[in-house]
Amino acid sequence: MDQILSMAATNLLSPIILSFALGVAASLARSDLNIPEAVAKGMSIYLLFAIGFKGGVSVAAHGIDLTLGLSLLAGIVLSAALPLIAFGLLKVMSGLSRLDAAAVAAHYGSISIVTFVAATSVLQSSGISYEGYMVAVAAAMEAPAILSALWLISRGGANRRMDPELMREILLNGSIVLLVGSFLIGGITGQEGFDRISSFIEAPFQGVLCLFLLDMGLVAGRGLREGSGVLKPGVLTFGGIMPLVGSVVGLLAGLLLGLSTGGVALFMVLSASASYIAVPAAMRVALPEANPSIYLTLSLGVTFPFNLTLGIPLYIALASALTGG
Amino acid sequence: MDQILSMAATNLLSPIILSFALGVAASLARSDLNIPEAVAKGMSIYLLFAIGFKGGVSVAAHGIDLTLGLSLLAGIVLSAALPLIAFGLLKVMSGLSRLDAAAVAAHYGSISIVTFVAATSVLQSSGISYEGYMVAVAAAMEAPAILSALWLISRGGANRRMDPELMREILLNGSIVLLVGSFLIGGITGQEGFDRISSFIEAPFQGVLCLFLLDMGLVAGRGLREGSGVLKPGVLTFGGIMPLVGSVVGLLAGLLLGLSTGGVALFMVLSASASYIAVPAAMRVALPEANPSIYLTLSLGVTFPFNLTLGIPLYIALASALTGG
Amino acid sequence: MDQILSMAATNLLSPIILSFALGVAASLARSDLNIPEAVAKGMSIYLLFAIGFKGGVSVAAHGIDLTLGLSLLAGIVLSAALPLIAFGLLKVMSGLSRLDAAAVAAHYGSISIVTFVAATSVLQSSGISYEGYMVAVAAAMEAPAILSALWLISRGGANRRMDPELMREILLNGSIVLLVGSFLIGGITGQEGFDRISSFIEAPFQGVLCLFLLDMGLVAGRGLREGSGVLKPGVLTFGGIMPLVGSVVGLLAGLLLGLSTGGVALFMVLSASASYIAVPAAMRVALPEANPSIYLTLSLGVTFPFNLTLGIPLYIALASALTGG
Amino acid sequence: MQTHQAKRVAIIIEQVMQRRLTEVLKDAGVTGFTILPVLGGSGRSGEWSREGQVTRAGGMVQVVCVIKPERLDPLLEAAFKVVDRHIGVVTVSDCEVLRAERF
Amino acid sequence: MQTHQAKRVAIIIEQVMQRRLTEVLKDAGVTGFTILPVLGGSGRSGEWSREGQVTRAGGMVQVVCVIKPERLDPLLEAAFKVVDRHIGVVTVSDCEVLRAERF
Amino acid sequence: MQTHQAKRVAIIIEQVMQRRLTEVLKDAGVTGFTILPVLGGSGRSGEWSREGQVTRAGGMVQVVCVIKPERLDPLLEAAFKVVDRHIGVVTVSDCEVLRAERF
Ligand SMILES: Nc1ncnc2c1ncn2[C@@H]1O[C@H](COP(=O)(O)O)[C@@H](O)[C@H]1O
Ligand SMILES: Nc1ncnc2c1ncn2[C@@H]1O[C@H](COP(=O)(O)O)[C@@H](O)[C@H]1O
Ligand SMILES: Nc1ncnc2c1ncn2[C@@H]1O[C@H](COP(=O)(O)O)[C@@H](O)[C@H]1O
Ligand code: NA
Ligand code: NA
Ligand code: NA
Repeated sequence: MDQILSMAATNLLSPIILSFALGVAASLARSDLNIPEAVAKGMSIYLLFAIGFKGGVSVAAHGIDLTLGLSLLAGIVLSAALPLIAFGLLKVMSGLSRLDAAAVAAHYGSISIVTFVAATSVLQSSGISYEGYMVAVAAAMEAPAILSALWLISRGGANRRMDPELMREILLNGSIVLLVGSFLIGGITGQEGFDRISSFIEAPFQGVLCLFLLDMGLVAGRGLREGSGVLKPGVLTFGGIMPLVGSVVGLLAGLLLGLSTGGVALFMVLSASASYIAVPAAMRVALPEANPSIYLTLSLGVTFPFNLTLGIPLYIALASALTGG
Repeated sequence: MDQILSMAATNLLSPIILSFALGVAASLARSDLNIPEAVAKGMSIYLLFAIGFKGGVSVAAHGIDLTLGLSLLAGIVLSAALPLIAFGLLKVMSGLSRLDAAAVAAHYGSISIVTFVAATSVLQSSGISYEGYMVAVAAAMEAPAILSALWLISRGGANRRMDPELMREILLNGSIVLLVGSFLIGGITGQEGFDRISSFIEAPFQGVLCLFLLDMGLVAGRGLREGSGVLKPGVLTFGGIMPLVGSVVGLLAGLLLGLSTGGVALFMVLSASASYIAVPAAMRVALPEANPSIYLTLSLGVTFPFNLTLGIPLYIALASALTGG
Repeated sequence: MDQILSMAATNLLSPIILSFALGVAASLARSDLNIPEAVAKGMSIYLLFAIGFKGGVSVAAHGIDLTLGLSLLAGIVLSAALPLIAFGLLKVMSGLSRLDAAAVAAHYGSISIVTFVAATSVLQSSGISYEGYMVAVAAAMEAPAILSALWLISRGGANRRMDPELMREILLNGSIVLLVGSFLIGGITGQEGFDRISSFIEAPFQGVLCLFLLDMGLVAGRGLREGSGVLKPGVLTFGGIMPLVGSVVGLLAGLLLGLSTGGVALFMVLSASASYIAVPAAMRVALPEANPSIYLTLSLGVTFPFNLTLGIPLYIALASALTGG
Repeated sequence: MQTHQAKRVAIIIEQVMQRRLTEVLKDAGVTGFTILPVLGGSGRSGEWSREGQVTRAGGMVQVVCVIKPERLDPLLEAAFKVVDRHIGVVTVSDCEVLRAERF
Repeated sequence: MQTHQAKRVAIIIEQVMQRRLTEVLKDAGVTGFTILPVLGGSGRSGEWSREGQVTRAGGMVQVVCVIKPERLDPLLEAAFKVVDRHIGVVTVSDCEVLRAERF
Repeated sequence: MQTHQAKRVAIIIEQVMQRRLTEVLKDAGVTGFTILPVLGGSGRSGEWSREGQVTRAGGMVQVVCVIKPERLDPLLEAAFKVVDRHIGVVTVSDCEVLRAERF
């Protein structure tokens, strides 16, 4: 417990969390501080490329084993299963319509890559190692949740189009392609490739993450300011409970797979986090009647900060305790 | 004198000044070289974040003392007082209308953060240290000048709205918030935070500054090409004299406060420099009838290059001589 | 031969080529992965600035000699002459109209700076040095080809305006100005300037090049998808043969000038590469009736990948063999 | 100068629907369109802005088609199929064009 | 298809005044608007462009409102209060809209 | 509110031709114009988009002029000289303006 608190405190006072807090504060105070869309996208491309590449290099060093395949499979199953749990919880806890509940549920099955990145950076500064392929697991967990949610809706009798075009868009969305692509590049070029570009993908990484989280804070704060009216207490509570539920499921999966401490922690983080890139876009296409204020505010304004500040240290502490790491 | 000249020569032939000169030349030759707005904004966010953060880290190392508070106070007083001097000078030297004179005066009370950054980089390469909190003084000096200028106008009988909304906008403008915010983050995380992101905020700093000054040169050159007709000789002369007047006032303040050589030099730089971010925006809202070509061309096209090339070495030399530094 | 193959293999599996391949693949698979225009421009500004600056620093170290002047002259002559060869080849090989053939020819006389940059990075990692002023030769070769092409058209009887305004635009286009400007800055500030900003222009260079090539891949892939119908077999073949022809002409020039191995290789690369920045823009102004799909697809979608993957190792191997380097 | 009657249809729609809309327009015989960026806006579904956007769900674009008057109805019907369930605004106005042979 | 008469008001105004303008529009009962970016322009106050802009004073935006004809006058009066002392252009044109129930 | 009849001319043209067009417009007595960005489009010369653009040849912009009706013809003739050989679309529509003294 002490360890959790101290890690949480260190985490809360790290530059990346404080940058996020600065963004939220600026936004709530209605400062005109803002980061141009192109710059935000540029930073996210950088982060995805760097994290994917590093994962690939690490796999090149440690080799491919059965656990890699099983972890990918587990990620896909979790991503598909978590929306069902989330949907059930929402039905019980919130007064959301079937449609809104399904849309929210899709977000919680999928993942937030920035939460993942932040967690890897806490792991790194705590000296805890993790399986390099976890970044591939992250990519694998982006999409299945969307299909689950659409299935939930169609089960409800609604005639939901799941055209092949949408399927293609979901599976080939930019962040998945970049993550998987740079993972493969890292895997192919290995240590030699890493040496050539490490001063690009390692050195400025933490700093770029700070500025990116500043932007996330600005966006989350804006969402909170405008969307706070939309979130009923039941929904709000869900935004804090679901990550915990997800993390427990992820914990079990990680332990069953026999992952390292860091790997288990990252499985928890992935399961606990909620998408804010791939899923909202898919929902706008497939379930346009679902209210985006609800799922975006919940994902970006509630669950993301929760994981970033309290969740990550908690998950790492739990994983450490249970893996004896 | 020799020292000034040699420092001025070194300064003039540094990559950052030459980059600025390249921008001016390209723009005067009507090359289509240009830097996208989003990239320019991205670089300015980077520079503000880095300079604020470093200032905070330095304060964390040296502790807070009374001089910090007094310096902030002095900065606020200077920012409020300098427009009065500028306004007086303009009334004597130029044929500008009351309105245009007040708008110009506001710019000279406020500060140019890029001039400040360029000065810190000259100090650093000359091995002269300075108080880390000077970046907070810079932030404190951004806004008061605007209020002075509006007061000058309202004294003149005009019914100028100073709505609370404008007040909020001025005090919470993006660059102030980012500067103060990153200063606080640096102060909180201290050396440990610095170690985590130093390869982001230190290593590429000078290079980003080069490209940013290239852009400033392009914009200043464009302003000179289009605005040169607007600036009468009296106004032009003001653009070269006011920095000197401001720097002397800053010098006195710095000496009275008992700052280090670098601190005195930076106080001179702040007092000598003219705003090109916060003040023009406020003027467009509050004094829309004032001609922006005059104040922007003067601030960006005359005073900024003057300070960058001649002013900074001169101020540093004076500060060195008078503090025995 | 073995050496060529092994160098080609190393080259093909380098992060920069794989990033390009990722871009092409993503684009052909119609992923929505994309890099904002402002970010792409920002990266190209960075690359031009860095490569120009490094070239200037290297000239400052080695001094100016007669070969520099002769190389510039040779570059200009080559740039002007290659379109004539290209035009002749196109007349024989393709059924393109006079206008389209001239427009394509202009591209092959001019150069692709990214191909040049990629080649310098292969040289560097192979430990082969080259004359720093080759970057100035690259700048000198951008424009003459355009004039040749317009002369070809006017010879054909068409009344083509070559207004002085267009001339100015061509000679002062952003990439030439930035390349020459940063070359001069590097030359003036020399090693001292380099030390100040080397961690900006050296460390992240390879990484930025990766992301830039990712973007080039995305654009090339899109061009191939849309423009593939436009390119008849004859034209396609030209896109693979002309680089070889150009490289042989460049080889002779480099040997005649008595350049180092790296210098000869770069002369080959410049002659073999086709413009995708300056020339297309000039063609849209001067020859709007020429079909941009043809020249852009050929330059970006055929010749650029050809040089990047096979051309560069081949040219370096040939240059090594013939200079005994 | 000689100008010709035409209709200008402007459709403000979510970016995620852009490709679907333009495909449908092409199927309806539209030979040209232009996409304009949108910075932000406000409507029944609330206010939004492109600033610092980190999700791909939020942005909108404006698709503008200039067409011969007789082509208006098929275009509107095609467009309606896409915008129907989605947020967005469709406006039609009269205009005149130079170089009518291009449409 | 069934369309309805409406008015399209386009206001080109400095970015620093954007929030003030949209607040006033909302107060005047406008339920929706769209903000379009502007790259540059020229007028009595000279020429400007967004390229490499380092100051926040210079940019402009275009605010577009589609409204029922009867709402035009209150809108124009509200907008006028904001643009009055400022540079900018206000144009009104006729248009037709699909899905009039949204306005 | 008091409004005045005017014409709104919108010219979609390649970015490389922008300066040439605005110079010609100024020569024809146009006192103001606004440049709007264009993200992409499609026409007889194919489809294009601004995404990740690495060449300076491809982009387009939209130049909008609001003018007094009597100035329309000289403007169109001037514009035509520039767009003639180039791709692009010129549309003219009626509108009303506030503050007519500005035009
Ligand atoms: N009356 C209107 N005039 C102009 N744009 C509108 C209007 N109503 C809605 N919009 C645009 O359409 C988007 C979605 O509108 P809505 O479906 O009402 O939420 C808004 O964000 C605006 O960009
Ligand atoms: N006649 C016009 N047509 C289109 N836009 C205009 C016109 N006049 C002014 N503008 C726009 O409004 C801005 C300010 O105009 P002004 O107040 O005349 O300086 C210009 O920079 C243009 O963007
Ligand atoms: N009918 C149209 N409506 C709107 N924009 C068009 C139309 N036709 C062409 N355009 C625009 O003009 C550009 C060039 O058209 P084109 O000359 O037909 O290739 C296209 O890329 C579009 O941006
Ligand atoms: Na999850
Ligand atoms: Na000052
Ligand atoms: Na060539």
